[in-house]
Amino acid sequence: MDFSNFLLMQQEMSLMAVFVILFIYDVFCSDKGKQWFQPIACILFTLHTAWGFLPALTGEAFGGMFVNSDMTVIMKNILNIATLLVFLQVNNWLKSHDTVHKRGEFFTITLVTLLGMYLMISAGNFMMLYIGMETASLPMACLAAFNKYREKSAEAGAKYILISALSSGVMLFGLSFLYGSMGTMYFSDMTAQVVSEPLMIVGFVFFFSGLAFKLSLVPFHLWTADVYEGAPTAVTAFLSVASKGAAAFALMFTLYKVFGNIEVVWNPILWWSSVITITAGNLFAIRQKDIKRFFAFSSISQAGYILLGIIAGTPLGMNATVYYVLVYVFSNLAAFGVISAIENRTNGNTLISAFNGLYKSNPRLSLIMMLAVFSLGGIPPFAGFFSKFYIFMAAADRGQFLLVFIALLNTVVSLYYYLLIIKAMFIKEGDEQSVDCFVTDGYNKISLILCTAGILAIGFLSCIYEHIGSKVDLFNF
Amino acid sequence: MIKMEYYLIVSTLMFFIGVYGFIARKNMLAILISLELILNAVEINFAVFNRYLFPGSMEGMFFTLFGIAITAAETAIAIAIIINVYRNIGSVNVRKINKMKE
Amino acid sequence: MANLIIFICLAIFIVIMSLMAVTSKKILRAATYLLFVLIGTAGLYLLLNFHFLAAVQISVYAGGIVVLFIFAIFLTSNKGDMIDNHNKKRILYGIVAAVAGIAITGFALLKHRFLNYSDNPTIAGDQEMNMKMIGEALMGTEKYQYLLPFEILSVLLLACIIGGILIARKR
Amino acid sequence: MNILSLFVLVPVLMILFLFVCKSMQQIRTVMVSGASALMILAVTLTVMFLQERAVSNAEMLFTSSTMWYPSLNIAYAVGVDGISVAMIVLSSIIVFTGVFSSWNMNMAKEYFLWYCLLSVGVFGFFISVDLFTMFMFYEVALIPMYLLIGLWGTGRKEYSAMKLTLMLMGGSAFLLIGILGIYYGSGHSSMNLLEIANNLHIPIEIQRWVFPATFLGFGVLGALFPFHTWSPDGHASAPTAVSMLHAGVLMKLGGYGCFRVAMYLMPEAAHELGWIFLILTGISVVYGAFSAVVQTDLKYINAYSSVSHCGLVLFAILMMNRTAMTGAIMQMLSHGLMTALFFALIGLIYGRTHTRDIREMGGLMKIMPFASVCYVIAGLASLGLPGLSGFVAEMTIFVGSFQHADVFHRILTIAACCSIVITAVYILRTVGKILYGPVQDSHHIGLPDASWYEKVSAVGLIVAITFMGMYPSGASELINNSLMPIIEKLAII
Amino acid sequence: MEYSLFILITPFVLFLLLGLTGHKMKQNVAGIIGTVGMGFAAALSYMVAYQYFFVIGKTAGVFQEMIPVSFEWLRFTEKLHIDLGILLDPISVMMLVVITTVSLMVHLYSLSYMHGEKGFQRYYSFLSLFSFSMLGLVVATNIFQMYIFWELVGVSSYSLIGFYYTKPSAVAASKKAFIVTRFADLGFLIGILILSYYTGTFDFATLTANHAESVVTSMQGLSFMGLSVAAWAMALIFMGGAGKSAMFPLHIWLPDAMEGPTPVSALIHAATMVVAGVYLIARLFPVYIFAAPEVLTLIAYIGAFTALFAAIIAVTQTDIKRVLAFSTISQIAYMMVSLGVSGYGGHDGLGYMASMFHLFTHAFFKALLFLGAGSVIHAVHSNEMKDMGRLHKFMPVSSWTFLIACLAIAGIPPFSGFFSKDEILSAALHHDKLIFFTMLFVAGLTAFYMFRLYFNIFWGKEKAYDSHHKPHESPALMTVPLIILAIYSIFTGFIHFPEFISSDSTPFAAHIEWMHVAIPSIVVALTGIVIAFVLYFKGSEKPVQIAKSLGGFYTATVHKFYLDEVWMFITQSVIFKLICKPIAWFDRHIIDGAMNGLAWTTQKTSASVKGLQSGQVQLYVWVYVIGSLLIAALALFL
Repeated sequence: MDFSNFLLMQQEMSLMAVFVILFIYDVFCSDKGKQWFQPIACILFTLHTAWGFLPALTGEAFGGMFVNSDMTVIMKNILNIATLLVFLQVNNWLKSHDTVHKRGEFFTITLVTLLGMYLMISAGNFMMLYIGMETASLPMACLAAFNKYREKSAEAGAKYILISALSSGVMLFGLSFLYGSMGTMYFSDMTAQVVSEPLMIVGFVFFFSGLAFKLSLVPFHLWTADVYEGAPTAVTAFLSVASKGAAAFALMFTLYKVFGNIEVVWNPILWWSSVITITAGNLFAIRQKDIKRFFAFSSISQAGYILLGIIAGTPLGMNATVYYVLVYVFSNLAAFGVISAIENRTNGNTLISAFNGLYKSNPRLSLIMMLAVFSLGGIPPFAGFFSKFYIFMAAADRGQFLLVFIALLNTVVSLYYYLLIIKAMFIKEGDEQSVDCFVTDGYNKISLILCTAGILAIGFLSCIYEHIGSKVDLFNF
Repeated sequence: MIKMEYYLIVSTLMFFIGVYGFIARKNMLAILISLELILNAVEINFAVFNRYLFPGSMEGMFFTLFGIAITAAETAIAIAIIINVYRNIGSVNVRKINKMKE
Repeated sequence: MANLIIFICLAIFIVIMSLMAVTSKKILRAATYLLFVLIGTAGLYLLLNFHFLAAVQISVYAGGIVVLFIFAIFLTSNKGDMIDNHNKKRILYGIVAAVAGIAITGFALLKHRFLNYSDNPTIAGDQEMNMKMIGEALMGTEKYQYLLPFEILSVLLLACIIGGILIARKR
Repeated sequence: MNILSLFVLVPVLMILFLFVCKSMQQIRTVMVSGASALMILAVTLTVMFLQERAVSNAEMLFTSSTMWYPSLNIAYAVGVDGISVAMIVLSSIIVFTGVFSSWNMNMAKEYFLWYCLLSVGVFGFFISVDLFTMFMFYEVALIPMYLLIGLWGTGRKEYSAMKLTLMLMGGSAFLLIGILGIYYGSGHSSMNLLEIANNLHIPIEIQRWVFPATFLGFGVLGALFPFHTWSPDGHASAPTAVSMLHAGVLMKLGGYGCFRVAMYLMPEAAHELGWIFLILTGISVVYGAFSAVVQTDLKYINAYSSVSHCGLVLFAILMMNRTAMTGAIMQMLSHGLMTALFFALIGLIYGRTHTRDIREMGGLMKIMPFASVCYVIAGLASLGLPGLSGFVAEMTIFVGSFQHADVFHRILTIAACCSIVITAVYILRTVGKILYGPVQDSHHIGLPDASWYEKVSAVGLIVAITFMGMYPSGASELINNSLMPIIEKLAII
Repeated sequence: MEYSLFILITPFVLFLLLGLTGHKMKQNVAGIIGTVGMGFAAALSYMVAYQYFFVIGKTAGVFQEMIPVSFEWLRFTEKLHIDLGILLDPISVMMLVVITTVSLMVHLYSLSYMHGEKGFQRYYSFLSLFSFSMLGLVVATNIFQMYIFWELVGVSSYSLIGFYYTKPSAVAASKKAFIVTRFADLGFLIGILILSYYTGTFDFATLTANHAESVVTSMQGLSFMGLSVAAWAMALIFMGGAGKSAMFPLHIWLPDAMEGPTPVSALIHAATMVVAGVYLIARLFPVYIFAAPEVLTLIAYIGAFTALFAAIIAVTQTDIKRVLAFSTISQIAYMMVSLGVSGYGGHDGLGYMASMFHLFTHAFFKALLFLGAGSVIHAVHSNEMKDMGRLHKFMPVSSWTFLIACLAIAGIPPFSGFFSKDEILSAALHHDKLIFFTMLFVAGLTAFYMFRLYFNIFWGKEKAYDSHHKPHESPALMTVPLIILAIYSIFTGFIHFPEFISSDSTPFAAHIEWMHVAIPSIVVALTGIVIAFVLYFKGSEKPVQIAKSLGGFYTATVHKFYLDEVWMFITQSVIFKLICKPIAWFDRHIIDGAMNGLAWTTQKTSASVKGLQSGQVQLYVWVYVIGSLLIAALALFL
């Protein structure tokens, strides 16, 4: 036993430390002391996030089961940022009567899911990947059902756990095939052995479906809308960025590291699922009345765009994908920050009509929402434009012009429904259903300010993109 | 001697019987039972492959081992959530959790 | 030869019990059939010389999960739900999915040329898998050793406990 | 700091200042001083450009390039030639006059915020020589349109705003794929236009699909048939200054882009496939004019007229000779100015009569003589009266196009010439209906004539139109000299 | 002679001055400024003419072309550029004189005629604009400069016809005038394009030099649809000229143009602008005769037909200005015919000279006729003959001057019309007998309808005039121009025109062919006058009876042979209803519909797939399983 292996898991360790502190605090603190839970959690997590930016050891641990590289550090940092933003947004919701006594659980469980995501990214072995995924999704089901007295939330939890369990079953089935044909679960050992044989293809497809489920690609996406709608907004936000981001990263790593040999197999699969995902996401999004559900479909189509970067299978593609997820984190969380602020105000009403005339009542919120929506739609000068452009560049680099073109046409459709939100906020007049003027709580404000800054700045600060690009060196595809 | 394929046939059958059950049953607990079949089938696979093809290491066996543990955790949470659903809507009929759609 | 006969019996038993578990109208019976399947599976593990696995299978599955099921069934007992009226359309859907799945995976599995295992001594041999080896593998940090998953699993289980309590407790 | 960057910086500063503005007075001060600053900058730039031109024979002047995304070869690269200078001057004039035309907006702060953002895009587009920044500014210019129309528009504003935005965005989808095609076709080593044009070569197989995509992409904004239908609805619903800016400048982005990107970088394909677009633009020219004849809404008339006139721009660009291209750019200037004037006046009239239906108006000459006279002047400019800008532009186009060696092109030119008659028909019809004759609606009697700020806007534009019409060689030479590089490229093939 | 530039600059400055600041001036001030300015321009023109013809005179027996001013205005290509300049040659100098003279008269006349009208200043500024444009047109050094000013005169004509902009008929007339001429100008433009494409120049001098060598050589052997390209080009250019000069069938705008103030009709629609077409052909005459002689024949026939056609219509019109308008058409057609039958060089170029001669004389007597008619209208406030009669005793000066003009136009010696018309007829006689007899007949008709007009206005039956508003002679400001113009009408015929103007600028001797031409024409003219006298002097019922006996023909003539209706049908029903409307419909429903259809399809698809998202976990799972199996199958088997 060589415990020095754990030194490599710098971020995981610090995350566990935060988890343990919060858990103990939650268990042993009096009810009165718990009102400090939120600031403590936020501060601790901020420290953890900052810690992640420090130089990290890189290399393999546990015999290759765990891999830490500069790239994974960046990815984890992105997830940290996402989680931090989500933590900042939950204060108002957790203070509500239903949830006030279980806010500790929210933070601890979220941290465990985050740990799972770390492991998905850093996995060097399918067992690790599988356990990471389960760690990320089982507690997530609890989070989805967090508002347990709300029917929708309970339903979301049930749907999530059932489908996620089936998905992990199918994925395991696939993994067993892969194991059967190669005799190992270590990425590095598998790389050379992967060939285009029926069993491996079937195994790969089943495995892919597991990640595709988390990434909500068509046809594995059907849970997304229901769960996003039903889950508490903060959880939806977390699901939509962190869970999705981690799945994208994991998919990218496995595809590049393990299945590089059978690109001919996964390339068309990704090609089609990207096209169908973007299109289907858009088509469904058009008709939505509920804003969370709307963002669910929007995030499905965003996942399709992410695939564009993955499909490139080049350092450029990886760079663009990571960058895309980073921008997506800020844009989507800005949107969800606004949604959760409004949801708290309207007592859980998340219909788009609640946003009518928002500009008149809450100009700042509406402006942030607009930034978010424009960024998601890929409108310059906001960050989303840059990330979309680069992801298209990455795909075009591999000659995927047709794919890029289809995606581009879809951006027009997506712009249509994003503009519907803008229309609701700016053009439509408010009525008794819509939200009145209110003040957002301080934590949420911070998160929204951070998101706004991110949306505005990330595109212009080319150093971010270049920094990510400079870390793609370890690319072994 | 038992051929490995025999085991695989059994596990495959069990897996898809589980899939069938998942799709056809109405009671959420019955669905969970089908899920157990699915996971159980997968675990058999790992064990069989390990034993027959790669006896040198114990990867498959450990996969099965951890799989069983995770399955247990999953079942526990699923049951908790199902009970929670039952509390909310007074039923464990899966077709009744369709408040959100379209 | 004896192994084969035992295997065939077990296999038929498992498949039939699985079928019963997913078709039986009474949920409690389904749980019982599941128990039989799980025990049968333990039998398979024994046949494969995974004794430890068989033990875990029985203790965790049969001892833990099925009991959990039975509790849950009683907790959610509701007249209408206990009897599962089958919906013809859903059954058709299920059969289609299952048959297609069996066809495709069966094709892939049977088509595949697995490594030659005829000279594998561990299949027939009855060497007991050494508990020490298992223990070391579980606690080691080298390749083919599983300390990390084990630790993570512990965290996962802790989280599941927190989550389970969170969902299940009354307040 | 490069003088060109100031064109982007000034509107950005205006945006920042607007944020802190409290009263209408302050907003107006910011806008007027900002717009004046832009005008002064534009004039300064012209003077500097002419001086510099005399001593330098570089293709573009005031170039500067700062690497932005080194790994993607994206740079913030600026530079201007005579054509861009002309466009910048046009934009500054229209931005300036637009401010006066929107003197009394409600929610003025927000309105001007978007207005400034639009200006950022427009100026940025014209100064850019990097494909990426060019595209970025292009889209920056498009999006404010949605809110400007949706919020401050009239009529079916939401529908029109949505339609306009989506169609233009659809165009930019083509454009983006075209840009990617150019970048990768030329060996993904540079996004710089000049670099690609001079040192790199795009294989003809790639050009064959990139050229149509790019041309179409910009063409949508240039109201290329059959992708022009956003224009009537969009213009009809837009508030005055937005129509001015949109028809006056934004549609020019299309022509300029076709010219600068599609033709310049892909001359081979332009030769090979130009005829397809030539036919489409030829249709635009005549079709737009015919459609305008039966419209009854002033803005629709003008929008279709823009389709026709902008069609002429693209038409001339595709003729691929120096004179025709000079004409095309001059037509952009001319159309920009006069259509802005038109929209300014239509806004003025609509603001008073609350109708744009020509059947409900009449005899306005008596009621608001100043506005009416301006309208007549705009009309005359539009139908190509010598001495006003339209004439010189159109004649340059016709003469230039007719110099084409191919009979087919010359016949098309003749067909395009026919539009000037139809233009006369609808202009005179409109003028006759609304300005002349007896007063149609007694409520209109006693309506006030243009107020001072509206006069500033109209007079400014008229002066520009007349200046260009009287002294065309200034504009012509400014443009003509800068066409050498592209003409050479086109001629080599 | 650089000062000739001021002939152009003066009216332009006047236009700007009156246009921009006029509304702040008093009416009289504006009028006087305009008139004085025009007088200055006229004086300059006379000076130029004097200097050109008598001081500089001939070099080597030829009047040389002079280009005192010229600068490049807009460069198209190396070879093609629009220059603005002043070209002085016999015809342009002559035109300068004509234009400034008539314009000055009209300015003067209008001071009184338009007095008190709203928009008086505007009127003067437009008059100045017109004068400027017309002067610019005639001195054009190149064809494109001519086109520029051609358009400008079109616009000034438009503005002046529509001067009474509150009157719908005036607005319609101005619109019609502009659009019809614009349509013709399209031909002109295309002609220019073709011509310049082949010859590489716009310059008149280059085009016409050496028997139009540049045109002939550059277009040698080229033909398009069976006609030589040169013929196409020149025919198209003629189309432009025909539009401005109101040749059949593009004449329809001119009668309507009479909606403008009468002095405007005198200046623009009688004396100057309408002859621009003739001037254009004359300008390019060498090109026509050497490169496209067949077009000249066409011109001759169209001219002859128009002359006859217009004269017949003129006989039946009752609006006095319309009579004059048709008369103008007919007379311009004379000039066209004359050009059409002309040869080149020396006496062969008689037609050319005659055309210019007639243009010159016609300008004065037609202006006089219009101004006289204006005087009458001013007096009785009506255009209709039926409202007039016996005015001679009320307004003798008008009557006498009108009579002089009528005699001049009828071609009675020694009035100016006789001389010019006589030359035309003799040119026609030597070229084409059919044309000659047609024109002779038209001469008779001319005499008839002019005297019909004269008798009807000034003689015939006295009408019941309003007792408070008895017709009275116009003030001196109006009669003085009449008298001046009458003097011109009497004496200009004696100018020995061939001395100054000829097709190749070489003077030649022309004499009146008494036997074959002069006597017959005088006889015919007198016949016409006598018939008119018999029918109208006393105001008998005979004309009505004759009209009845003619039946349908008469009605058709009154309705101007229904050409207006035909045009109306073409523009309204064919172009508007059958082209524009369908195009607009197509645009809204098909093109736009397709765009909306895309959106609609997306929406519908969206609506139709929503069922997939059923909310049923089991269906989700089913899709999940089937989806992954499908992907696997596709990956396996494809």
